[in-house]
Amino acid sequence: MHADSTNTVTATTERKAAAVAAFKDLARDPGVPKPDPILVVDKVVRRFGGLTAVEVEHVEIQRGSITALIGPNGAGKTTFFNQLTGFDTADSGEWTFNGRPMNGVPAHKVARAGMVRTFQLTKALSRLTVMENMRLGAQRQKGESFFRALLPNLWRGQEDEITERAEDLLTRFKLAAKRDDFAGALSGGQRKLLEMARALMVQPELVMLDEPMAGVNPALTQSLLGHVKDLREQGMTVLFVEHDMDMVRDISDWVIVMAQGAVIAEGPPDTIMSDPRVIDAYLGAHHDAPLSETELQEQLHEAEAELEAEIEEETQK
Amino acid sequence: MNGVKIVVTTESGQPVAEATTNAQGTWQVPVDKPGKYKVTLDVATLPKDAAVRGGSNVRTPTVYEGNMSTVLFALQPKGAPGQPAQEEGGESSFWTQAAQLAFEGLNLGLIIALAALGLSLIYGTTGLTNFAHGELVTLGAILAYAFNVGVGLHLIPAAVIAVILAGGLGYAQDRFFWGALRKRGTGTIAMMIISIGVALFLRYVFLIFFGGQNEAFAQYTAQPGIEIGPISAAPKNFVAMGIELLVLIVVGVALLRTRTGKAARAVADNPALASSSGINVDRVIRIIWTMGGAIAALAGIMLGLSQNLKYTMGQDILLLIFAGVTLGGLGTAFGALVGSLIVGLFIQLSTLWVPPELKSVGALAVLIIVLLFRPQGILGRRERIG
Amino acid sequence: MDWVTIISTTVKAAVGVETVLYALAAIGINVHFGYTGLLNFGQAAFMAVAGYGLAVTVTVLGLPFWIGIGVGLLAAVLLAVVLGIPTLRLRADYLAIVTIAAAEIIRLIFRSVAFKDVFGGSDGQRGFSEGFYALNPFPEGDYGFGWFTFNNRVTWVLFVGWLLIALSCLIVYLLMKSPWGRVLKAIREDEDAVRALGKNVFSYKMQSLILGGVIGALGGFIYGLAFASVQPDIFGTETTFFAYTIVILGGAARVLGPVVGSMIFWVLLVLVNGILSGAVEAGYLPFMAPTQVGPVRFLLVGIGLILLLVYRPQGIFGDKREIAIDAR
Amino acid sequence: MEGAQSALLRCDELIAGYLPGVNILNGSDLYVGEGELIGIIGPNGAGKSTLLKAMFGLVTIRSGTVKLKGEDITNMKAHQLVSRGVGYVPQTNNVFPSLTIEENLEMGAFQVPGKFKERFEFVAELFPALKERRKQRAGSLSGGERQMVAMARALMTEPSVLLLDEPSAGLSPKLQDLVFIQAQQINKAGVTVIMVEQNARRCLQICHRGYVLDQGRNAYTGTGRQLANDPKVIELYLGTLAKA
Amino acid sequence: GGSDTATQPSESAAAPSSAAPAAKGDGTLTLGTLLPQTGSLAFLGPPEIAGVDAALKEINEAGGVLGKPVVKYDTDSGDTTTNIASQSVDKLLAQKADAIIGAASSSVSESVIDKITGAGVIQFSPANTSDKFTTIEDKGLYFRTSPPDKLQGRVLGDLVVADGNDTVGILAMQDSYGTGLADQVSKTITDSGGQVVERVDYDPKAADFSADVAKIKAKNPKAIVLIGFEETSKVVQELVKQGMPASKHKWYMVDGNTSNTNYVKMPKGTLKGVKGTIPGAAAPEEFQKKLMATNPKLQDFSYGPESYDATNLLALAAEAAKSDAGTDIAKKLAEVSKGGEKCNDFKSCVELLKAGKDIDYEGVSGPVEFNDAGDPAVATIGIYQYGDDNKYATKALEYRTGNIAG
Ligand SMILES: Nc1ncnc2c1ncn2[C@@H]1O[C@H](COP(=O)(O)OP(=O)(O)OP(=O)(O)O)[C@@H](O)[C@H]1O
Ligand SMILES: Nc1ncnc2c1ncn2[C@@H]1O[C@H](COP(=O)(O)OP(=O)(O)OP(=O)(O)O)[C@@H](O)[C@H]1O
Ligand SMILES: [Mg+2]
Ligand SMILES: [Mg+2]
Repeated sequence: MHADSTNTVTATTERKAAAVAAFKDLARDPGVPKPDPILVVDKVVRRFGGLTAVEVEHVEIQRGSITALIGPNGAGKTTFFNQLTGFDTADSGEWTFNGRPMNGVPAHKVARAGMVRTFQLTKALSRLTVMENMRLGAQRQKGESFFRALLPNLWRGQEDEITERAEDLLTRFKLAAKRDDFAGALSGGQRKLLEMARALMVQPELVMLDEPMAGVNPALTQSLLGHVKDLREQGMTVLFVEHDMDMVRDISDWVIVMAQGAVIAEGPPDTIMSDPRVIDAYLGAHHDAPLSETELQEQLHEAEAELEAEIEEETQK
Repeated sequence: MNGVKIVVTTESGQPVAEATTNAQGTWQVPVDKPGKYKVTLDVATLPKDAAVRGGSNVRTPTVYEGNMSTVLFALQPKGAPGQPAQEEGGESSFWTQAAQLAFEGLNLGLIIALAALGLSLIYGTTGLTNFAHGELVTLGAILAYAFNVGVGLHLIPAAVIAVILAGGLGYAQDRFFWGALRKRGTGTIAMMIISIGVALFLRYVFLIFFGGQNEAFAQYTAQPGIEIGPISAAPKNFVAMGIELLVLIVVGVALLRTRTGKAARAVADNPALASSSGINVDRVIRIIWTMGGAIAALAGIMLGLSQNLKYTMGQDILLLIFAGVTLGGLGTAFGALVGSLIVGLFIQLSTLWVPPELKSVGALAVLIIVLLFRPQGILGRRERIG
Repeated sequence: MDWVTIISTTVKAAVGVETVLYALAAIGINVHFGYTGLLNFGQAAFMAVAGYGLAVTVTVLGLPFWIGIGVGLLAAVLLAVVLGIPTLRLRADYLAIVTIAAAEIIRLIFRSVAFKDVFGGSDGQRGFSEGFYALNPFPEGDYGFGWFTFNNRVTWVLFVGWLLIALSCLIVYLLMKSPWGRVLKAIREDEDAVRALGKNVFSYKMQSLILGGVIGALGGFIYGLAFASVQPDIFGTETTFFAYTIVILGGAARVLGPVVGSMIFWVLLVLVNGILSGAVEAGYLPFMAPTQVGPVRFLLVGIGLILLLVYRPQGIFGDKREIAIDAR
Repeated sequence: MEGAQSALLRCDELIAGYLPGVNILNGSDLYVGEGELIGIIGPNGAGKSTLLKAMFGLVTIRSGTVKLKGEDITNMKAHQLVSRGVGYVPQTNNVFPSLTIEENLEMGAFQVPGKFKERFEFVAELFPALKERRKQRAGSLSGGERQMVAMARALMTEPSVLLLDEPSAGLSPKLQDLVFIQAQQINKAGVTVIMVEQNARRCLQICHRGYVLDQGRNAYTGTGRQLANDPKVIELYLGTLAKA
Repeated sequence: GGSDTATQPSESAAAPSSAAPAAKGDGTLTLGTLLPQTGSLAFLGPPEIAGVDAALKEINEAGGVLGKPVVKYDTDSGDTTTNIASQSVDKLLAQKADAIIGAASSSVSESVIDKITGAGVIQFSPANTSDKFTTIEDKGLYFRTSPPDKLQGRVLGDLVVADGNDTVGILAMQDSYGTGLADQVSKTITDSGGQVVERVDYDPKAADFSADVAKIKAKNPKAIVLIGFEETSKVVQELVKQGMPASKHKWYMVDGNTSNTNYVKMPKGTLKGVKGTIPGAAAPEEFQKKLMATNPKLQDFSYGPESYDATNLLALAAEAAKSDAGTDIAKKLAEVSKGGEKCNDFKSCVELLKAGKDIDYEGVSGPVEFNDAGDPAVATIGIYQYGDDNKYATKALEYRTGNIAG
C-alpha cells in the first residue's frame, strides 16, 4: 500500500544518506552490530518479582540515526529506558555510551554525558512557567552555581542566549503563546510537547523520546517530524518509542522491536512492518487499513474472529 | 544489731563522742555545733558473720543547726569480697527487665497504633496531614471523663458513648469544616496549617473546660498489678490491649476487603477518578472521618486508662503517632500498626541502654535508620518512575 | 480599656525580637519548603545548634564571642550535612517526620541530665552575650519616639536582627531569580524531571538545606543574644510549626512572605491578648477569669489562623493561580 | 440542526475554566442523539478534555447548561451522573495507582457490585493482559497497560452514555484498532459514545458526526466523512502524514 | 539563725513618720503576674494566681499600699516552647508594672530576667528553684520565695535514711526542680550511708513511665523517692502496676506532688504510709481554704503559698520604702523579711510598719528571710504522712527548720 508513498520524498540529505548507507547492508537479526554505535547494550535484565520486564541480550544504536523502538504494551520499552538512563537499577547487564560504561551511573550524570530521555507520563514542572521549564533544560549554566548565582552579571548574557533558543523551540512546538503560563496549566498534549522541547534544550548527543507524539495533534506531529529530522542533521542521535506507525515509517532509519522484554527483530521500517512476527505480536492485521464505512462491516467480523482465535490460543497457552 | 561501737569525731579527727548501738541497732550522739562530722563504725565490734555493705565503715555526714542527721551502716552477711553486687537480694535479671519492657512496648505501641490508624486513614483518603489529630485523641479521653466522672457513669458505658460521640464529631468536622474547605479547593499545605490552627483551638478549649491538671477515670486507676512470668501488669492492660488489637485488625481488614474500604483507597489515590467511577467521594471521606474520630477517641480513652488524662495528652504523643505512621509507610493501615509497635517497643526497650529521659531518642533514631534502608516505610511501596 | 498599651505593645511586637527571630527561621523554611519543597520540620534544630554552639563555646569553653558565632554557624552547616546525607532522598512527607525526629533528638539531648555539664540541662545556658553587647554602638538610653522606644540593648539586637533579615532576603531574592533558584523550584515540582535534565538534585537539595539552615541559625543567635540565654524547650517542634505557619501566612516562595507573616503572627498574638485582657480587666467579659485570657488568646489565634488560610490560602503575597494548579 | 431537539445529551453555550478569570470553553455547543457516536478533535489545548470534564461535572461550568434526557445536569457531581448511566475515561491520571488491576475494575463497578464478575469476564476477554495481571498494582503498569485498565474500568458498568478522552493514546496499533472497533461495537449495542481523539483520522472514520474544537469553540462540525475530506480541516488538524 | 532563734524587735533604723512624704514612683503599686495560663505548666498557674489574688484581697481590704489599692495585671508566661513570656513582659512594662511575679518555670524566668530587671522592675518568682539565680546578674532586683529545695532535700534524705532504708531509688522529674531536689536527696542519703541504687530522671511529657519504673524495679530498692509534680500520679499507677506498691516499698514524696487531690481516686490504701515533705510551718489546709475562696475550682495548691508570700512581701516592702518604684522596693525586701517583730499577714505587718517598727514577715511557705542574693535563707519543712484514704493528715509528723544554705 505504501510502496510509492509520497512521504519519503523529503529531501534526502547528507545525514539521512549516511544513515541509510550505514544500515544498508546490515543483517536483520536482533542485536546486529552497527558500524558506528553510540550506545551498546549487553545483557540487561530487570525483573519485578516474578515478571521479567527487560531481558535484552545485545543491542546497538547507530550514531547519527533515528532509531525507533516499538513493541506491544508492556514489552519493557519504558523500563529499558529507565535502566539505560539511571532511573532504575538493572539486576544485571552492562552498557556503554560513547564507549563509556554507564551502568550504575546516576541519572543526572547520564544526562550530562549526553544521553537525555523524556517521560512517557509527562513530568511538567507544574508551578514553573513554560519558559522556565525550557530554560532549566540548558546545560552548563553559569548561574546554576550558588555563588555565581548571587552575581547576576555573570549569568545574564548566557541566560539571554538560552531564552532565545528556548523561544525558538517553543515556537516550533506551538507553545509560544503559553510561554508565561504555568506548565501545570497545560493540556495533556501540550505537556508532551513541552517534555520533548525541554529535552532538546539539553542539546544531547542521544535523545531518547518515550512516546513523544502520543496525544499530540496529527497536524502538529507532522510539522514536528521535520524538526526531529533536523536534529539528525545537526548530528544528534534519536531513539524513540512510538506506537504511531505513520510516524515510525516516516522518520526512522532503523526499527528495533521488543516483546516481552527481549529484542525480537531489527531492521529498516518497511521490512519490519511486513515482518509477520511483528504484525502478529504488535501491529495487528489492520493497523493501516482504513476503517471506511463500506469495508467496515466485514473488517469488523474478520477482526473479531481473529481476536477470538487469538484469545483462545492464548488461553490455551 | 546490738552492741556495735560507733565513734564520732569532727572532720579533723577530734573525738566528739562514742556510742554503742541498742537492741534495735540504733544509736544517738548529740553534737553541739553544726558542721561536718566523721562517723566510724568499729568493725571489730560487729558480729563475726556481718560486714558493712559497700566496705567502708566511715561516714561523713554534715550536721546542720537544729536538725539531726542520720547515719546508716547497712550490714550484710560476710561473703567473698569480690562479688557483692550479684548477691543483692531482689535484683531482676536483664531478661526479666527486657520482658517487662517488651510488654510495655506492646502496650504503648498498640495505643499509638490506634491513634496512628485514625491519622493514617484520614491522611490516606484526604491527603490531610492533620496536626489536630492529637487533639482528637484528647477529645475522646475528655468525653469519656465527662460521662464517667461528670455524669457518674461507669467507665465502660462512658467510653462507648464517648467513642460514638467522637465519631459523630468526626463526621461533623468533615461535614461542616474540612469538607467545605475541600470544596473551596484549599490545598493540602494550607489545610495542614489550618489543622495547626484547629489544634490550637481545640487544645485551649480543653484547657478552659478541663483545666491544666492531670485527672484519672473514676474506675481502674492504679489497679494493682499481677505477675505473669517475668511480667507484671494490671488486668486492665490486658483487656485494653485485646480491644486495641481487635479494632486494629478489624479496621485493617475492612479497609482491604470491604467495598467502602477499597473505595477509601481509591479516593486516596485519585478523588476525581473515584467520583468518575460512581463513588460518592464526600460520603466515603465522611465515613473515614467518622471512623477516624471514633478510633482516635478510643485511643485517647485507652491512653487515659493506662496513664492519666491531661489536656495535652494527645499533643504529647503526636510525634510518636506520626513516627508510627511514617515508619510503617504512609497511608497503609497495617503499616500504622507495624510502625507504631516498633516505635512503642523501641521507646521502652532502648531504656535498657540509654537513660529513660532519652527514651524517645531511641525510638526516633530507629525511625531514621529504618527509613534509610526503606525510604518508603516498612510496608510502603516504591513508586514507578517514568 | 488601655488602648495606648494595647497599640504600643502591638506595634512594638511587629518589629520586636520575636518577630525578628521567627522571621529568620521562617526565611530559612521558605528556602527549604517554599522554594525547594523540602518539608523540613526540624528548623528548630538549626536554631538550637546555633544557639547552643555559641553558648557552649563562650560559657563552657570560655572562648570569645566571635568564635562562638563561628562554631554556631559551623554546627548548623554540619547538621545540614549530617541530616541531609541520609534523608534527602526521602519523599517529602517522610522527610518531614525524619526531620522532626532529628530535631527532637537534638532537643532531648540538650535538655538531658546526662549532658548537663555541657548543655545545662533543662535550664540551658546563659552568660554568653556580653561579647555581643560590648559591640553595641548605641550608648545607654532609650531610642525611638513617644511610646515607641526600646532601650539600647534591644535597639542593638533589633538593629542587627533586621539587618540580618534584610541581608537574608536580599540573598534569597538574588538566588531565587537566578538559574540556581530555578533548579530548586524545579526540584520542588518533580525531582526526576530535573535529574533527567542533568542536574545533581542531591547537591542542590543539600545546598538549599544548608542555606535555609544557616538562615535559621541566625534566628537561633538572635534568640540567644536577645534573651541572653538559651533553653532547650524553646527549640521544640512548636517553634517550627509556628515558623511554618508564618511562611504560609506570608505566602510560600515569596521573598518577603516570611517577614510579613512573622509580623502578622506576632501582631495577632499580642493584639488578641491586649484586647482580651483589657476587656477582662475593664469588666466587659464578666464570665471570664483573668487566668483564662491565656487559653482564650491561643484559642482565638487558632481561629484567626484558620480564617486567614480559609480566605487566603495562598497567604498574603502568594499567587492564587499557583495554589489552584496543584490542589491535589 | 436536525436532531438537536431530541438530543440525549446536549450542551449549550458552555463557558468553563480552571483558573479564576480564565475561560477555557468559550461557549461551545454540542449535542448527541441517542445511539450516536460523536468524535471531537482539535489541536492540543483546544479544550476538548475540558469539555468532557465539564459535561461530567469535574470542571465548574460558569455559564451555559448541560442536559441529559431533558434533565438539567449542569454542575452535577460525577458520581450522580454515573448512577444516571454516564461513563467516563479521563485522558490522564485514569487509574488508581495503589489499587490492583482487579480492584481498579471493582471500582469501575462500584455502583453495581453484583455485576462485577460478569463484566470482569467481558473486559478480560478484550484485554487478556489484564486478567493475567489482576493482582498487579496499577501504579506499576506500563503506559499502555494503564490505558487498558482505564478503558476497562469504564466498561465495567454498562453505561448508556460513554465519554472517552483519547482512549487509544499509548496503545499499540493492534490495541488501537481494538479500541476503535470496540467503540463502534458498543455504540452498535445502543450506547451513545462521545470520543475525543488525536488519532483523528481513525476517529472520523468511525464516528457519525464530528466536532472540531479550537480555542474553546466549535470550529467545524459535520459528519465524519465530511470533516475527514475537508481540506481546511486536513491542513489545520489532520495533517497528511497518515493518508486514508 | 533559724526561726527558732527568737529575735528581739529591734528599733527601726529609719525615722518613722506617719505623714509620709509623697511616694516616689507613680504612687500606685502595680503588680504584674507572669504565670503559666497555658503550656506544660498550666496546672501551676491557677494556684499561683490564687495565691496572689488572696494576698491582694487582704492588702486592699487593709487599705492598700501607700494609701492606694494595689493594681494587678495578669499575663501568661506560657512555657518555653512558645516564647510568649517576653511579649507578656513587654505588656506589663508598658502598663508600668513595678514588680512582676513570675515566672513559674526557671527557664522562662531566665529568658526574661534581663528584660525585667533591665527596666528597673522587680522580678519575684514564687517557684524558681534553679541555683543559677543565686549568681545571676540581676541588678539586685530578682527575688524568690521558691521552696527551699536544698533544705527540703536534706530533710527528705535524712528522713529516708532515718526510716532505715539502706537502698533507695529516686524517680525525679527531669527539670531544674526535679533534678536539683534529686541531687540533694541523693547526696544526703549517700553521705549518711544509704545507697541510691538507681536514680531515674524522667521526661515529664513522656508518653508513659513504665520503662522508668521498670528501671527502679530492676534494683528493687527499699525506698522510692518520687520527685515531681502532678504527673507523679502516673508514676504511682505504674509502680502499683509493676508490683511495687507502697505497702512493699516505702515511698517518699516532695512538695510538688504531695497532694490531697491527685490520688483520691486510687483504691483505698494505695498511698497509705507514704511520707511527703512540704515547706512551711503551718498545715496547708487552712491556707488552702483561703485560696479556694478566690478560686473555688482549684485542685492543686503548688506554689500558692509562695505566691501569696511574694505578694505580701512586695506590698510590705513598698510600704517600708514609701515608694512603689521597683528599685526602692527591692532595697527593702530583705529588711521586711527578717529581723524585727514577727507578723504573718499584711494587715498586722503594715500596722507594725506604720507604727515605725521593724518587721519580720513570716510567710505561709516558711519564715522567708532573704539573703543578699534575694534567695530565701531560712525555711521550715513539714513532714506529712498519707492515710488510708490517700490523703495526708493535716497535722505534720514533725517540722524541721534550718538554714537553707547549710
Ligand atoms: N515497578 C514495577 N513493578 C512491577 N512491574 C512493573 C514495574 N515497572 C514495570 N513493570 C511491568 O513491566 C512491564 C514492562 O513495562 P514497561 O513500562 O517497560 O512497558 P512499555 O514497553 O513501556 O509499555 P507501553 O508501550 O505500554 O508504555 C509491564 O508489564 C509492567 O507492568
Ligand atoms: N488543570 C488545569 N489548570 C489550568 N489550566 C488548564 C488545566 N488543564 C488544562 N488547562 C488549560 O486549558 C486549555 C485546554 O485544555 P484541555 O486539556 O481541555 O485541552 P485538550 O483539547 O484536551 O488538549 P490535548 O489534546 O492536548 O489533550 C489548555 O490551554 C490548558 O492550558
Ligand atoms: Mg512505556
Ligand atoms: Mg485532552
